[in-house]
Amino acid sequence: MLTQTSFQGKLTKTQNLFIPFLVAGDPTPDITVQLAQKLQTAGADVLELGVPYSDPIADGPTIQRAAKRALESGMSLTKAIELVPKLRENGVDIPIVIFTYYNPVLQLGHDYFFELLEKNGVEGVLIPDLPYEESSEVRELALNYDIEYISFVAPTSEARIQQIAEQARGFLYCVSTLGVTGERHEIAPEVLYFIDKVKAYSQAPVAVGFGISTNEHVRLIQQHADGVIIGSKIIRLIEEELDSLLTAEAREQALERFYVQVSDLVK
Amino acid sequence: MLTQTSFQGKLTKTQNLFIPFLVAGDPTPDITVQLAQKLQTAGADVLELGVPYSDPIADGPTIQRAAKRALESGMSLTKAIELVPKLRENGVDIPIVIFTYYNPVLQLGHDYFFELLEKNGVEGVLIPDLPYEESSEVRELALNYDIEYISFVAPTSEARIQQIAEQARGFLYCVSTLGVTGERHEIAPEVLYFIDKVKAYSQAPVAVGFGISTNEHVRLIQQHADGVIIGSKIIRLIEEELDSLLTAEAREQALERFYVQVSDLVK
Amino acid sequence: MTQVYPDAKGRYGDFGGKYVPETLMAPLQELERALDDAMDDQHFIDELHQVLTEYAGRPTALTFADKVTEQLGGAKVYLKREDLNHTGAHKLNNAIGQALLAKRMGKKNIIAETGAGQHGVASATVAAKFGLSCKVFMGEEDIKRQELNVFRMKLLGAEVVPVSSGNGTLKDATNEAIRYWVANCEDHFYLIGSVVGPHPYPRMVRNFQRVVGDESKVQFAAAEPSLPTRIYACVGGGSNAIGMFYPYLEDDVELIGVEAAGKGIDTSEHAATLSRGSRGVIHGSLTYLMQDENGQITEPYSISAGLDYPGIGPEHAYLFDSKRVRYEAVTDEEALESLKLLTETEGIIPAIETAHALAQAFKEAKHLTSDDTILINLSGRGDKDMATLMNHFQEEV
Amino acid sequence: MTQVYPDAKGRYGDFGGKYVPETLMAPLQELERALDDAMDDQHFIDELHQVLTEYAGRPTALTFADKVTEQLGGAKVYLKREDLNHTGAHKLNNAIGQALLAKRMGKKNIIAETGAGQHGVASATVAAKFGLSCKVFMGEEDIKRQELNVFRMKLLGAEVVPVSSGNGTLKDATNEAIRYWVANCEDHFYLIGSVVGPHPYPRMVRNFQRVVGDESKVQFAAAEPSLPTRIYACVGGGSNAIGMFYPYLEDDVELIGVEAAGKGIDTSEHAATLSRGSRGVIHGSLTYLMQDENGQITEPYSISAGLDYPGIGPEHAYLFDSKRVRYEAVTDEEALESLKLLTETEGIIPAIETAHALAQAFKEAKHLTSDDTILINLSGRGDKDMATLMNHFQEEV
Ligand SMILES: Cc1ncc(COP(=O)(O)O)c(C=O)c1O
Ligand SMILES: Cc1ncc(COP(=O)(O)O)c(C=O)c1O
Repeated sequence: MLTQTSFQGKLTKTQNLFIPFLVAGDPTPDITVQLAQKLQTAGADVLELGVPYSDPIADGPTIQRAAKRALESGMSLTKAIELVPKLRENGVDIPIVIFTYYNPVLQLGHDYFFELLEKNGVEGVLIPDLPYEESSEVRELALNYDIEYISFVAPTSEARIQQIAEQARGFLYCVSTLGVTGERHEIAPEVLYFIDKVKAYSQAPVAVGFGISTNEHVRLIQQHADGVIIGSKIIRLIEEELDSLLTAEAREQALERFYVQVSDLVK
Repeated sequence: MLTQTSFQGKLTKTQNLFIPFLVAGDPTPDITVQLAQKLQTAGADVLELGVPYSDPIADGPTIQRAAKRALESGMSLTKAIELVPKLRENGVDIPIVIFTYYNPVLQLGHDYFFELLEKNGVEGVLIPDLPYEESSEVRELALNYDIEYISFVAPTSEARIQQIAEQARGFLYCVSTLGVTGERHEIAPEVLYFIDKVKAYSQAPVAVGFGISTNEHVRLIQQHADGVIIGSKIIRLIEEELDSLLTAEAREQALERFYVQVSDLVK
Repeated sequence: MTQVYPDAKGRYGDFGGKYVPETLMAPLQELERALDDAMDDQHFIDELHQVLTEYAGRPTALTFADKVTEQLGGAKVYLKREDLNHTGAHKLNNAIGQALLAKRMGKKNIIAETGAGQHGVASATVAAKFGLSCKVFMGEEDIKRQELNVFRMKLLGAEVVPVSSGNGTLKDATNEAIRYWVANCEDHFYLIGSVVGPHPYPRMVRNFQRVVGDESKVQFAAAEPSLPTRIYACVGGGSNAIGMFYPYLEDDVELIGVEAAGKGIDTSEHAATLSRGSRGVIHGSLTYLMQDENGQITEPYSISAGLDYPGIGPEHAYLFDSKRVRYEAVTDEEALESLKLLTETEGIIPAIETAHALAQAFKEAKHLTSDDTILINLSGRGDKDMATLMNHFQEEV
Repeated sequence: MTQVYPDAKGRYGDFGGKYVPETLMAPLQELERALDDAMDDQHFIDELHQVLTEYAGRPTALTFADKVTEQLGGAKVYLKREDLNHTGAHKLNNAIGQALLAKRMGKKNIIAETGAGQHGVASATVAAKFGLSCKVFMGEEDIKRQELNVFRMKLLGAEVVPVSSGNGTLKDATNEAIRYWVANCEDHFYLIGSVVGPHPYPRMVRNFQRVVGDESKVQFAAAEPSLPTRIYACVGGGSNAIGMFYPYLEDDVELIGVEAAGKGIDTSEHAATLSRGSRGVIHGSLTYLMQDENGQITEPYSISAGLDYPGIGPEHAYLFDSKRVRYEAVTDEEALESLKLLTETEGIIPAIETAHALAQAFKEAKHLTSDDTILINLSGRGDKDMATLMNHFQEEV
């Protein structure tokens, strides 16, 4: 029953969404652009562009490592946002969601942050450590700027699921298991039950993240949810090609292998 | 005014007494005998024969070292007493006073200790950590065995000087300065004043010990007291010759040098 | 004032709040309910009081430092002796409170972060005493530097989890503890060591530490005719300071929090969060912190491991902005000098953290009169710092 | 019984007395007069009480060890928490008393002997607090083994005098302290660290340590309907034990002193003076001691430096002979095991000395019923023993 179009009308699909995650600047800004192109070609519907942070409390070791590489390449919140026009220039036209911890946003200032997002054509924003109760000002600004503020629900959200789901915009980020980001072996039956419950309340497409790392996971989740968010697995694929990606002559082939792997994952 | 003859009549002199101190077994029992001979020849009136002890709280570093050497040579209280007949055999016929800490005496038992002293012809005993108040039983036994129990007085004895001095037997050991045994540079005027005070009370000859290490000391002290006890200085002279004393060929000459030094000290 | 904050959202003025992943919102609400319930239950209060008295050894003494007073020639100096608390610092007060709460909530496992190991030891201690399992997250660098406390925690039966992320120090250990909690919040209790973290932690820890100030008020009244002129405490996260200050907030007493200026607040090596930091979010709370122009949190520096934290409790941020508390910063050198002074004059070797409070207090006491009295929170003993002190003083002594 | 000894000559039955060089007789008499005078002076008693309360943090807690009790399944176990005393052991009680007396006698300098450094630290502490100069005699071997405590004493402003005579351990340090005292008795006060030495030291130290037993009696009465069934304390020189036992001597309470059996009392490496020693004189007092057949004092052994003493206080010798106190011996291994048990169950790391008392108490508690209560004197904390414990437990934990 999802009727809402979103991301300034750019997301027209509301099912079988594939939402991959990249850390901007991992391992360099240029390579991020090239990886994003591949992801779009492999069928990505929305790109989650992560801003590296010194203290990423919601992230597991894989994304921590990516953030470290990106910070070393000089990335920041401003630069990550300013990477979006570069992505556009290079043909990435799916909606882009900036994933950032709250502190860098606070340093820019809420208004300036949204101005930047708007100016650079960002369609959405996702702040993992800004829960519903702390986000009213940011959500309001997001509405004003017509930028989707993505909310999270978790298995522990319980009574709050309904409240959050009903106000969800863009898509609803459903944290499939307790814990931080990272690959998981199994998807427990409670997860599917939890997804069903969330879907019952949500106006927006329900995308499931945290731990999705195989094609089987993807297929199973897509039967219950409207989309999958894949983060750590994508980072792991990049890590496998890290040396090649950083070598001019080897890069093309590495990108190609990355593309094949991602395609297999979501086929 | 000293009229008392003592040490079973063997000490007939009551002035200008020279009482040297040796540690039995330092560095070997045989050498102790030879050193004693030399001391007698150099004019010793009484020999103070020290028993080495593990915990000699009244002794300074020089006598501690001697005790250590003697313990290493296997010396004990019993063996020290049994050295006396050896001394007699070798012509040492001046009175001999056993100097021992109290604990070894206690282990032998008072009675057995005095039997041993008597059997081996020891004329006196001196226990530095058995003050007047703790010594009544030992003093009584000493009287019974006709062995002189030597008492100490110290500058701090004050009111007790009279009590101790009046009961003194053999000679009264007058501790010239505060502190443990060891050589001193100067003899302070208070010391002479103290000696005079002790002499006024004492029935027995007053011998002064602790720190006497030069001929000048000896002469000065002899003007006030009846005798000098020389310990650490004698040990130092032995230490100077230690290697020679322990070498069969060099021993005779070393003993001769020792004799000359001692003679100079008390000339 | 004591009623005014934190508000229902855990705000001290602008500061505080709950900046945490969605997963933790429910556990935080559960904690808040359990805490309110416990603090309303006389049985819980009695049990807490009993453990503090019969196990931790409270009340800790109030000592008149006559020799320091004489030496400084100014105000009369009093010391609140948290060094005499079991395990040697104020940290245990809070650990006991939270462990009792964990037990009451039916949580059998506690997790904790630690820098120098003081809070880790306190947590391992209460875990042993109350029969809870205990995991202590500790940066790999800190593990190397604090071998003795690591061993102590293990001897107490705790598991020490090495954290290699970031720089491998306290901030990273805290991040990792939060991550572990996110994944295991259903049966784990996160025992935070200072008045930091998301609501209700800053309030809870303050309430478990206010026993320091409450006791001192009674003891001081028995010793002197009026309240202290000034009260000093060092500030890392801020728990010993708020514990001491809180009961005096509405009184006419000057309160001074002392941060670590490290090698100087004009160098890049310090931990003077209020003196030199700016607003931001760290470990779930809006407060002051040390960060670069991009909002990346920077690594602080202090010779004292317990003050070496880039953030500060949100209540202190509020008290700073509202000017109710004055905050000063003291360098490594100044702290060590005061440590030596206290040791030589009073026979008390304080923790290096504590020595920061001493340094500021001694500086100011000289300029006060003998009608003035000052009270210093002696937050902990220096035994844990012997290796550092030996390095520093070996030639001198 | 409490009136019966020591008699005027400082005798406990056959034991005690003053086996010292003549030079020390007068200083000992002076001390005795000053002590009697002080103990009769309410002003002195009040000052002593005030320092114990406001500086040392007394009374120390009485802790019901519920978890150990449960684990042992026998008698209820209570702990008298001398580990919470300032500087971490009962030693300070005596050091405070003697330092106040020294001050009263106008002596500006104190000397002390130390083995592990605990009494040295206590002496250096009171010297700092009361403005006295302090020389601590310490064996060269011990100085090497106890680097940290040596530094602590120096930081407190004391001079640590290395003693190379004998084996360079406690017995030799004591000899050297006595020698120094002989030479400097006019303006120096010798602050002995246990109930050993010539009269009036054993009586004086006992009287300064009985606060432990006196406090415990009041505290225990508040916790339990009747006196403890048994009371345990470890015995080195015997000060913590006599401090605890003395107020109970005329009560119907079984008293157990626990010596160090080292590697076993049937080996040559132990410090079980009463279990294996014989009568003799050591450090001015007639008592039991460890010696060879020639009356030479032998070197004891224990993993615990504070029990590693070849003699024992004369009052213990008397209580042993009269069978009023039962003395047991506990090995290194047994002590360490009990240390671990207490640490893991109660969150209290005791000194290794103390662990000897724990081991015997735990052994016996199992065979008592829940109607029985036992009281253990927790004489000190284990912080000082961390290096030893690390060596021993590193692989296990
Ligand atoms: C003795 C002592 N004082 C102070 C602190 C600083 O913490 P807080 O600011 O929370 O009191 C610590 C932290 O370890 C500490 O050990
Ligand atoms: C903690 C502790 N307990 C016991 C002792 C043994 O001494 P005493 O037998 O005099 O109590 C010591 C000595 O250092 C000690 O430090």
